[in-house]
Amino acid sequence: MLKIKTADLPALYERIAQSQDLFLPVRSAGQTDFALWQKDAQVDLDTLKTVKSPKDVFFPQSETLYSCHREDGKLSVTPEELCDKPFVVFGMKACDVQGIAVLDKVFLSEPVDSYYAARRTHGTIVALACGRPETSCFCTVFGIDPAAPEGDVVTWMVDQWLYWDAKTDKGFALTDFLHDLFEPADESTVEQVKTAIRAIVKKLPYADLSLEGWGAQAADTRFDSPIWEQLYKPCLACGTCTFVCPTCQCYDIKDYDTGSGVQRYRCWDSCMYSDFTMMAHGNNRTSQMQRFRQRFMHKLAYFPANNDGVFSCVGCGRCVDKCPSHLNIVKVIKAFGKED
Amino acid sequence: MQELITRAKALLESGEVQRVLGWKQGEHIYDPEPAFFDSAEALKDFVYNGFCGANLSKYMIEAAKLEGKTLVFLKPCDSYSFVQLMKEHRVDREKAHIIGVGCKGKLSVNKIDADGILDIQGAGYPDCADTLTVDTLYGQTTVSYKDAMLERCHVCKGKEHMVCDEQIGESADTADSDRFAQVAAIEAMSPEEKFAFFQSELSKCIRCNACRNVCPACSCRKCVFDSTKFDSTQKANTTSFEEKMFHIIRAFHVAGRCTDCGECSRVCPQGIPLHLFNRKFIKDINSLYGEYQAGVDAQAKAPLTSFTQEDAEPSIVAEGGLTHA
Amino acid sequence: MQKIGVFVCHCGSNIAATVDVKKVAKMALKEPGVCHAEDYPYMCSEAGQSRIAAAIAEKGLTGIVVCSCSPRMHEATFRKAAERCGLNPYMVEIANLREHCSWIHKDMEEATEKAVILMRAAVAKVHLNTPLQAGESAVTKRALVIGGGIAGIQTAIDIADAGYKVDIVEKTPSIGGRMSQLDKTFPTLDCSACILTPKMVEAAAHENITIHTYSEVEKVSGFVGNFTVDIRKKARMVDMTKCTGCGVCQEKCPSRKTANEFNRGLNTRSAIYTPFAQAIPNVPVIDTESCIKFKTGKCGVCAAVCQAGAIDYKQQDEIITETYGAIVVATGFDTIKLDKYGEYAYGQSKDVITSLELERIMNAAGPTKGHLERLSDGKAPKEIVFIQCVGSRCSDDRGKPYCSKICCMYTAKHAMLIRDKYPDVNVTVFYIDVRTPGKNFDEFYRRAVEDYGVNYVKGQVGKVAPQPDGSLLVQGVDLLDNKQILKKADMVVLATAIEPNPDARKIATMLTASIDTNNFLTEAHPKLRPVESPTAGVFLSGVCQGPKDIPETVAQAGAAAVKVIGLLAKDKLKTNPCTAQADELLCNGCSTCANVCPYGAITYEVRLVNDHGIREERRVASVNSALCQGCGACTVACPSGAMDLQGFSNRQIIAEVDAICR
Amino acid sequence: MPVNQNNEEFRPVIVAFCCNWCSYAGADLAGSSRLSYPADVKIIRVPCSCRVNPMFILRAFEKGADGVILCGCHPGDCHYSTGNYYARRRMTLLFSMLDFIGVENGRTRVEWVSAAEGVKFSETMNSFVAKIRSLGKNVRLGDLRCKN
Repeated sequence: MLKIKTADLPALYERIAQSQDLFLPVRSAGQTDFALWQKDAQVDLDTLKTVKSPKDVFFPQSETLYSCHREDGKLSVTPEELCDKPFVVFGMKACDVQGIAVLDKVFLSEPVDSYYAARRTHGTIVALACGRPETSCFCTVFGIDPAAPEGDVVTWMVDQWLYWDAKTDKGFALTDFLHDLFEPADESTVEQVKTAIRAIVKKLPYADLSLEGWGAQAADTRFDSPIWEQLYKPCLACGTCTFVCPTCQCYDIKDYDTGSGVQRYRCWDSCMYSDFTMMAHGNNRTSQMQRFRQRFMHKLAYFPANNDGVFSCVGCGRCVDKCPSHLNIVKVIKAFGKED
Repeated sequence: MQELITRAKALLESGEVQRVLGWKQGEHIYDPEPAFFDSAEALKDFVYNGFCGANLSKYMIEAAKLEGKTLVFLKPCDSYSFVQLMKEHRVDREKAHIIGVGCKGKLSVNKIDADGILDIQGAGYPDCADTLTVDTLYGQTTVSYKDAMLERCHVCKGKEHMVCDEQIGESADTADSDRFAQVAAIEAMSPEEKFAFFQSELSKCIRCNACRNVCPACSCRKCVFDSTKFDSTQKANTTSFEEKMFHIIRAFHVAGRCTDCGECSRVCPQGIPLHLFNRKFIKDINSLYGEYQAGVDAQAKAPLTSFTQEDAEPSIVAEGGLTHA
Repeated sequence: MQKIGVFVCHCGSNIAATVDVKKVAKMALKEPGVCHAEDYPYMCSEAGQSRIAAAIAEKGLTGIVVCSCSPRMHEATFRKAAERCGLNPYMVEIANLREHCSWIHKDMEEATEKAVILMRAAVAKVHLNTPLQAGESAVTKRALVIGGGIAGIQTAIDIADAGYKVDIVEKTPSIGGRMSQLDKTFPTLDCSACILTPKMVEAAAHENITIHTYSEVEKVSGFVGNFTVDIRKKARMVDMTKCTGCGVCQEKCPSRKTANEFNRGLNTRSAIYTPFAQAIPNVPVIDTESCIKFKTGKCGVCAAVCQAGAIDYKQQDEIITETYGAIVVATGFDTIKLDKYGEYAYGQSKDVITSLELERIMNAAGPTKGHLERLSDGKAPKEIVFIQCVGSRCSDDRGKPYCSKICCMYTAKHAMLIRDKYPDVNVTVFYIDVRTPGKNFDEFYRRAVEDYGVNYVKGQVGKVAPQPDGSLLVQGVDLLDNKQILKKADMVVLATAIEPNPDARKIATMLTASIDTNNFLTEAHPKLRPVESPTAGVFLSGVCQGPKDIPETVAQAGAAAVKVIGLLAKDKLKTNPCTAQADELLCNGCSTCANVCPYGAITYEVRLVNDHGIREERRVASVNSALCQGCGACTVACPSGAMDLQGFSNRQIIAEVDAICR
Repeated sequence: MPVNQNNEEFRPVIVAFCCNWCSYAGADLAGSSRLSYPADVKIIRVPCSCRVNPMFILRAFEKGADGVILCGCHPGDCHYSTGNYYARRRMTLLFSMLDFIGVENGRTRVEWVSAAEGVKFSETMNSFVAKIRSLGKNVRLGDLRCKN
């Protein structure tokens, strides 16, 4: 266990940035999101939840897959170069780290998504334990401990100090690189903090949310429930929940004509959109109820069915905070709970 | 609130209306959701408080396709949107029973700058307090009602309902700032400052389409940005251009139709002040073509579907004739 | 994927001198879908067109791009050529390499580079072209002539003689126009009324001609073959069916102080009046602004003296609505206002007059009964000065930039007539140039100088100063002798510039016909289509198109008539297939498009729509393609892009934009 | 503001939308009168100025245009009676919005050019190109993917 004064963190950022890209929560125009660290960046470790999850460090909202270029009637195809430089993501919370674990199940299973895999190989995750959990948090429901996140390095903020504990080889390597910035620390302080966080978490309004009835079996039992017809009504069919979600992984592949060629890129898509997976004959899911059901059934039934019971919700509560209609996964889970 | 429920029950029970469109109690006081109530029994979850900011007009497009009448509660500012939708033949006035519900300003939970909010006292209707008492996981705090109000309530269009069958509850005109002050402040900037301002705001955009989908004016069956007819179906978030294209065109498409209900800014997950685009057009329209408030009169000629021979030339922009006006 | 052929025209050296046409053709072959490209000296020639035909046949082309002159010139040619080969004519696009490229750029490399881009844009567009079918619309076999001067009368007679109905709408109480105000005509010196009156009578008597005098066109809608026109028949206050034209009312009318418009305000007339003796119809009108009955309610003399009982003070304006297949504009001219020419003392001295006023003075029916006298004191003038180009060929904004064309000849005529009738009167003409192109024109002018001793001075007049003794001091220069001239004159006549009738702009706007900066109506082509307006079905007759003398006017009137007859002889017209179409799946039914449609072509209907399996009743827009003229206003008004324009679709225009910007 | 270092060599991409009835014919007249203007201007023929969708203008900028000009019949002279009046309002608002978000307002222009105004067409294009050259490359409204 090591520690560094929070006042010295800029030196730490600068050191990391000397040799690799550093992504961390940056405040810009009133909102905090993960962004590339730059000298004048306003780093914000106090805001519990960034608007977007840090998933787009590994799975960018848009990324070019390859480019086509036509000259003299001949077509050349240039694949986009894969990420080949190490980088660090600093300040990921427990739920977001678990979000990456969910994405790993999708993108790292065969066939492996090489773009994602390259970023995972080169990225070092420095997780940060939650300081002040929010009303909308319910990560514990999914077995996540916000006081002790997973990650290559785990950190805690205690008073004027950041405690640093490397967990993996990547974490040790990063720690070695930065070693002179740290001083040794006492684990007991961190343990106190963990206890305090866990005490708060217990008091959270959604701490007792029951997932009973969800999981693989829900695919059969809950698909045809009339509750969906009621639940979806306020849904505006926007993609806010999807785009702030740390686990949503659907994307669309499109071509962009740059004038001198075509860039084939992929970008996040939302199953809430009416043009999601649009085909010549129309949509697979013709009504918003179906689209709405899909999103929650996927998180709570289909995904666990295919991934050893792991839910593809991590309880970060972003959708709870951001839905324009105050509709969210908690209300969905509770609505079925009531029915039971 | 009880009065609303009583009236809704009566209308349901008399068969006058088939359903009620209102707001439903959420998990907390600050997260009520728009909801259809089919029975008097269901109305037990009905709620109307300071957090019922959602404009229900747009849901009336779907309601118009249903059998029978729908009772809808519209706040004064929501009623403008309904009139505009009437003008565009998107809602059926005959199939709506409109209760104009009073409003004393709606609240934004985001503006209550507190972590771990559990409950808020003083946000009820009609009894609201000048000061809200906020219980949080980390203790109690207070915030004045005014400071917690949505941006749009500070430029409230007034207490009048533009359309309704009956009215329940008192309203307060909560306007306390100049509707166009923010626009004028940007107009006064240098081009570089303007560009930097919008660049930093729009770069936050995640293309979630919440602003579009909540907007009662953006009620197209299929948005141009989702249609293949314009080759404009980009969803990329790679360059700064697409957000500009999207927000400029969206504002242009609702120019002269936007009632300035402020829903776009309310719902933006990134807190982008999207109303500035619409309000810029409203300001320009007012100064160029005469005062026009969309949603007042369903028969009025809209600014972009009418003209006069003496209209200003587009060169007025380069000549600076539209700034600081 | 289309199979596109690109044909690059040299246009002799017009294009080829500045654009490397071979390179354009070579570059075309690199564009997607282009499977044939060639260049040729004259693509529009028979041989050129047959090369296109051969390529279509051999390569099975589905679309062609012709890189040539403006589509306004030869689009129709190439469309027809394509059609003859079985290719839909709307699969042809033109890249304008001449007017928009080779003629304006000098550097070959630069012009070629641009030509390639224009070619690419056209190829990109044609990729998205779809075959279009022209519809048909019926032709209403009736023509409207706006203006009842010699131009309108001649056009109407010629159309009527061919067997078609014609209506003349004339603003003033009588047909006849400016020509009826003239005394004699050049170069034959025959009496204007003597040759005009028979034409007026012929028009009035013609079974196919209906004359609406004291009437104005109020509103025009529709399109070629099917115009609908509202005509306001102003209240004459005299029943045309009862009036015998005896003239007693005019004699007895106690209100006699109104300026006589026909005599250019040089004398006065009664409140109930016919403008001139030969007026057609010979039915007076009551000028309600001067009439005592209308001003005070007390009078009624005319009604009392009218034995026919034709006076009807309660008459109201009447709007009649007629449909026409063709419209001829013959709105004529007026002289310009001289208030910016203070140096000539017009308006300060009654003896400074315009040439048109001199016509009235010289005319036996005029204010002086045809005696040449000074309007200030009635004395016979001994010294008359004519000043040419007053307001014509003017470089500043006081006058007009163009030559009024008729002034040199009528001044020679005036001078000759005066010298003939009053040999003791000296006549001096100050001129810039004497322009006499025209049959027997120069001979006429030389007679004025050589036989009649008219004193022509090349030079301009700087000032006309009224003198205390009533005479006028004319200060000018003689450019040939290079000396100042100070001349005392009794009368000064200004050859005032002519300008289109002030109503021409209003009429042109109603007809959506274009107008130039001087308010003359624009012809479809200055050389090849001089009597047609660019707006289909609208034709131009007389001075409304540009300054002309009488024979030219009559010739143009006949030409316009031929064009009208050619149109009315058709039973059906092909309509423009480039019309708007609404996509029912995208339409919101909001009516925004209908609000901007100038033709009322968009209506709404509730229709059962199948939207990818979702069947529901929807209110959707429907375009009447016979009414739609293809402006595209609706396409931009439509937020969802449901409304699109065939031939200029959103995707086509975007493809052009992309091709240019890439 | 990024300034183009070599304005001398800067060859802007300029899109000119011209209505078929007046301005396209005006451009033809400029051509037949040999009234030159820079080759940077490329004309797109549209039936009427009211056919021009603001999306076309933004699209041009997206794909690399440095200036966009719209030419139509003079107000009152529209072949379709009213098209240019609608275009005038649309473009005024669009230009105002572009100005509002900090795009240099000289990059867009509307000019009314009749079929008889070849001289005006040529003068307009010369002055517009000069303006765009003075503004330099459009960097505020383009898609970065098109900038290579």
